[in-house]
Amino acid sequence: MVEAFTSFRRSGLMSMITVGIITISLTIFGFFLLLVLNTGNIIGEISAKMDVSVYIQKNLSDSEIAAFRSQLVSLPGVEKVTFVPKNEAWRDFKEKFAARFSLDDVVEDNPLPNTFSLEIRSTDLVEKTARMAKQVDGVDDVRYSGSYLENTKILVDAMRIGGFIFVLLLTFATLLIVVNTIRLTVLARETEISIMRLVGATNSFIRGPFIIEGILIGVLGGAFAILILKFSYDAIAARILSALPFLPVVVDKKQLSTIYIMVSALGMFLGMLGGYISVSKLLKEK
Amino acid sequence: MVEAFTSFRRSGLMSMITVGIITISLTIFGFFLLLVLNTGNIIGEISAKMDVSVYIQKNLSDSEIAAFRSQLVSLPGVEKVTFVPKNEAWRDFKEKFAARFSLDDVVEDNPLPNTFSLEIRSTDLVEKTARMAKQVDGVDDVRYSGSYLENTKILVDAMRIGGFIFVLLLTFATLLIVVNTIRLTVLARETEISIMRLVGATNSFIRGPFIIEGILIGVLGGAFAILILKFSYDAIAARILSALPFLPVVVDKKQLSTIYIMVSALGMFLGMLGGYISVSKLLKEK
Amino acid sequence: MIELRNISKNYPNGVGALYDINLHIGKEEFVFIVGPSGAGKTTLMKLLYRDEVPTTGSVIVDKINIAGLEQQQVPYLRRNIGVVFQDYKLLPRKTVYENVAFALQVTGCPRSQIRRKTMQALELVSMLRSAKQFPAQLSGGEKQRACIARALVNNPPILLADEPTGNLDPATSWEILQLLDKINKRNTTLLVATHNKSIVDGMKKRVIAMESGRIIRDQQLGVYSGNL
Amino acid sequence: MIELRNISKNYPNGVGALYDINLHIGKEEFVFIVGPSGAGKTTLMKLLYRDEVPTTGSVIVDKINIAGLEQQQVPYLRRNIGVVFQDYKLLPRKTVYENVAFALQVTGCPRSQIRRKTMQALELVSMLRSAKQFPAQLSGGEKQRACIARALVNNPPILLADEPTGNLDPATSWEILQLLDKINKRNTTLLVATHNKSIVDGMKKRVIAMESGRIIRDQQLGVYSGNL
Ligand SMILES: Nc1ncnc2c1ncn2[C@@H]1O[C@H](COP(=O)(O)OP(=O)(O)OP(=O)(O)O)[C@@H](O)[C@H]1O
Ligand SMILES: Nc1ncnc2c1ncn2[C@@H]1O[C@H](COP(=O)(O)OP(=O)(O)OP(=O)(O)O)[C@@H](O)[C@H]1O
Ligand SMILES: [Mg+2]
Ligand SMILES: [Mg+2]
Repeated sequence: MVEAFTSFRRSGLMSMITVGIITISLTIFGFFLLLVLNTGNIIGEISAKMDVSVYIQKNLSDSEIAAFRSQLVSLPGVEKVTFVPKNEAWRDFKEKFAARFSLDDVVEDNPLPNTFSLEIRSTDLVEKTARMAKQVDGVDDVRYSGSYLENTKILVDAMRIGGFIFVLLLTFATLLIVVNTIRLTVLARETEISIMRLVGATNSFIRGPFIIEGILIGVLGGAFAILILKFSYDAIAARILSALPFLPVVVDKKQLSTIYIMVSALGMFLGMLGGYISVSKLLKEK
Repeated sequence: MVEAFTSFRRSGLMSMITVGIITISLTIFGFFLLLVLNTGNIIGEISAKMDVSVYIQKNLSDSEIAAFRSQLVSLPGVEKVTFVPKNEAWRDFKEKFAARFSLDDVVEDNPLPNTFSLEIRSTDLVEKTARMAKQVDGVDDVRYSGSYLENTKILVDAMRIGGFIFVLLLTFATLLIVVNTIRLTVLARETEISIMRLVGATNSFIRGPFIIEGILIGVLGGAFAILILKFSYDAIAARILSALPFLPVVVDKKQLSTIYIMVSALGMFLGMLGGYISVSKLLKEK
Repeated sequence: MIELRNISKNYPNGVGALYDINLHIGKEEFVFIVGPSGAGKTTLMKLLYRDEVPTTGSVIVDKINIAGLEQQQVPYLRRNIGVVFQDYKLLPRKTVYENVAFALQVTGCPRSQIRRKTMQALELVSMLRSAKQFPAQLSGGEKQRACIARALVNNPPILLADEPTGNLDPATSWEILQLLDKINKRNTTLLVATHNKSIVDGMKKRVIAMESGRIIRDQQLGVYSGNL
Repeated sequence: MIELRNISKNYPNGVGALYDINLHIGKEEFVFIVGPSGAGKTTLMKLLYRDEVPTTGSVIVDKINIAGLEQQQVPYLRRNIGVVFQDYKLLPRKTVYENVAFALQVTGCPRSQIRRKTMQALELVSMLRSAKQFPAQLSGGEKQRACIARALVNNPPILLADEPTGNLDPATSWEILQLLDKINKRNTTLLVATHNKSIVDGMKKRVIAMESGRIIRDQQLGVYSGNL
């Protein structure tokens, strides 16, 4: 333990550079975890915003409508139910199309039904909820933007899988960089290891300090990476939130800490692995 | 030159690991260039798809309409002009809203005007083009989805700036990793350099082979990175194109080669820089 | 204690270093190995602590043929053989004290004894003064003495000294040899490869002379040069 | 040729290596520096090729005070001083041939001459046979001879040899010294630090004896030890 610390200190510049490389790699890695987390969040938000319109029969009383609402609220997946009275809908509709033609010229009476607009928790539930809403008494028709949804679903799935594969690949790349950087550091001490062996040190005895040194380097790299990530993420998130308030940036402390912990754990693990692999490689050679 | 090659060969494992780390870093770097390129493309496509509708007076003859079209085509930023006859528009409209209410019941005559749909080259030009289209004779009104466009524009800009900053940061990170990896390799030869100096070698004489070796390592790393990028990108692009044909994946050979060339140039440059910085550092020490 | 049978050694690059070596060294013997540069003295010693394996023949140390020793057993063999390396082989990132203590640490020696034994060994070679220096901060002779201290520190039953006085002045050399002689008398088998004529001639011990990888003379109470 | 005035040297870690050294060595002199381990012989030589700077005093080589020499000038100074390092300092990734040739390459010597001169130097120290080996594949004496070849190869006007025979047998040592003597007679100023009593006594040259960082004796046609 003390050995590893002393050796770390004495190798000076070399250790610093190693820690630097690892810091950078882990920062990139953490940065992408954060990016993937946020992309997932935005996608989730988008799908949540796709709503299902439930058209109800024209001639229901207010109390019937209220009863109806509570039925819809209880459907699985429904997050929010908004009632759009037919008059409001008609006003919106006319406004929207006012330029194209003057509706009042041709339409005497409001032809639109009362509508409930449902926000659904997740894309997967949209179809199911729509089907169930259709079975509720008094529902005229249920509509949701079918093909748009289909496409979005494929895209969301593609991005999720892509994000996952991508984080996997990046983990692997980070692993390679970190392990190999530590390996370089250890390789440079080939002579030292060979001398240790000549003096009668067993392989495990030699390995010990190198592994601890690897962990030390990994932990340090991880700690620096977290510092960089935390400060820059907080700054960037604040900026985005003020500039683009409609973007759902993740600021949940818990989710963020999970990522930070993952980064530091990875650093430690990779440092250990790097120390282990590299010494073993040198030990096997002779 | 020969020196550098021999030294590269003789340092064996160490050189291999260095090349490996550089390959990985450059691969990640190139991967993100590709990602940014594609994101840019998708965003471009989305903005290109935002069209401007030009409603024209109802009672124009076919030849007037043709003249009109050529005028629109000549507007700056206009990529494509599609004519939507009022009958077609009415059919579409009725189909779209058939479920909500029966239009035929209430509307006797097609109230819609003839419409030209313009595709605009870039988001920035939409407003300008709309304004100019409005001045064309015979135009009743020009519409485009204002607030949606505003948001998209902010988002597009944010993503562009973000992508740029991000590529910049990543370039910097790659630079640090590559330069420092080569530095580690050179640091390990501290003794060698000090011996060279003792024998009367000038700083520039010592630097030469190390810089060439750095370039060699950088170029090799760049070459491997390009191989990895090319094959995996081609495979992934083919897969996406078949699974999600609506995603505009970049397959333009020219754009891709530019990225590949950038990656290899970066590798070479960083290798050189790494060699230079690290030797200079060692040379200055004494 | 040590027996070499029909040893020959060719290095991978084709250089032949030893041919047809047969040799027996008894327990607690004191043997000088002499011979011109490149004769194979260091190679012969390397065989004994399993730094090299012979191309043919067997190397028997303490009744075990170490040519066929398993990798895991090698450290334990080496703990029983103290070696003064011709090129010192000090750990560059450890001080003199740490270098010597390291040889004790690897054997799992209790912490309390390490300090005492290390200081004792450093005192024997008059290196207490430089205990905190790093190898790069030592003079040639100081490195050599640090290396000797490390080889002695855990009282190994066999001690190999390859050119232990190459960088030492005659007076210090003679002291070191007296020290080695004392250690030899305390039940340690001792092999010393050297070019130091006056020491070999003065000590009057068994002398094995080598030339071009062959033993050309093996003489009790011998002298450095056969023809003189 | 060489003049040291009021030199003292303290290493950064506080060790004092030289005190109050005053010394003049004329052109083409042959000087032995002797003294016990740690006396400061290597440190004194390091001052001459500017590997260390004195704490006080001036070092004048060929009329230039090299203690104040600019960094860029140092390589040119070193090309005029051949050094046989006590610890060889061979480039580990270059073969013996390449190591010797390197000393010529740095001076910008034309390619055609490099080969000829290198081979000549290797022949002088009988190392042609090992020209293609790497330092790690050499015996101690072979490394030493490779180092001597490198120091000689570009006929420097000053040659410093630090323990050039520490790992050589008496016969080879004597040959090397004869070689150095011959080089000295071809207009080369020669400083040899050595512990080899018989060589110093045999050569009958100027002897400077040091102890604990001080010059305690400076004698023409001297011998190794003053009291004998
Ligand atoms: N690792 C190696 N690879 C190839 N050849 C080697 C190696 N080590 C030594 N040799 C060669 O083997 C021969 C014997 O070397 P060795 O080191 O045993 O000589 P030595 O008797 O110790 O000489 P010295 O007195 O100079 O130390 C030499 O010719 C040397 O070049
Ligand atoms: N780089 C250094 N840092 C600190 N102290 C040093 C350094 N180099 C040498 N010394 C110390 O300076 C003193 C003189 O060393 P020097 O190498 O000059 O001795 P020397 O006369 O060459 O001895 P030897 O005959 O053993 O080679 C020694 O006590 C040594 O420990
Ligand atoms: Mg030897
Ligand atoms: Mg010395």
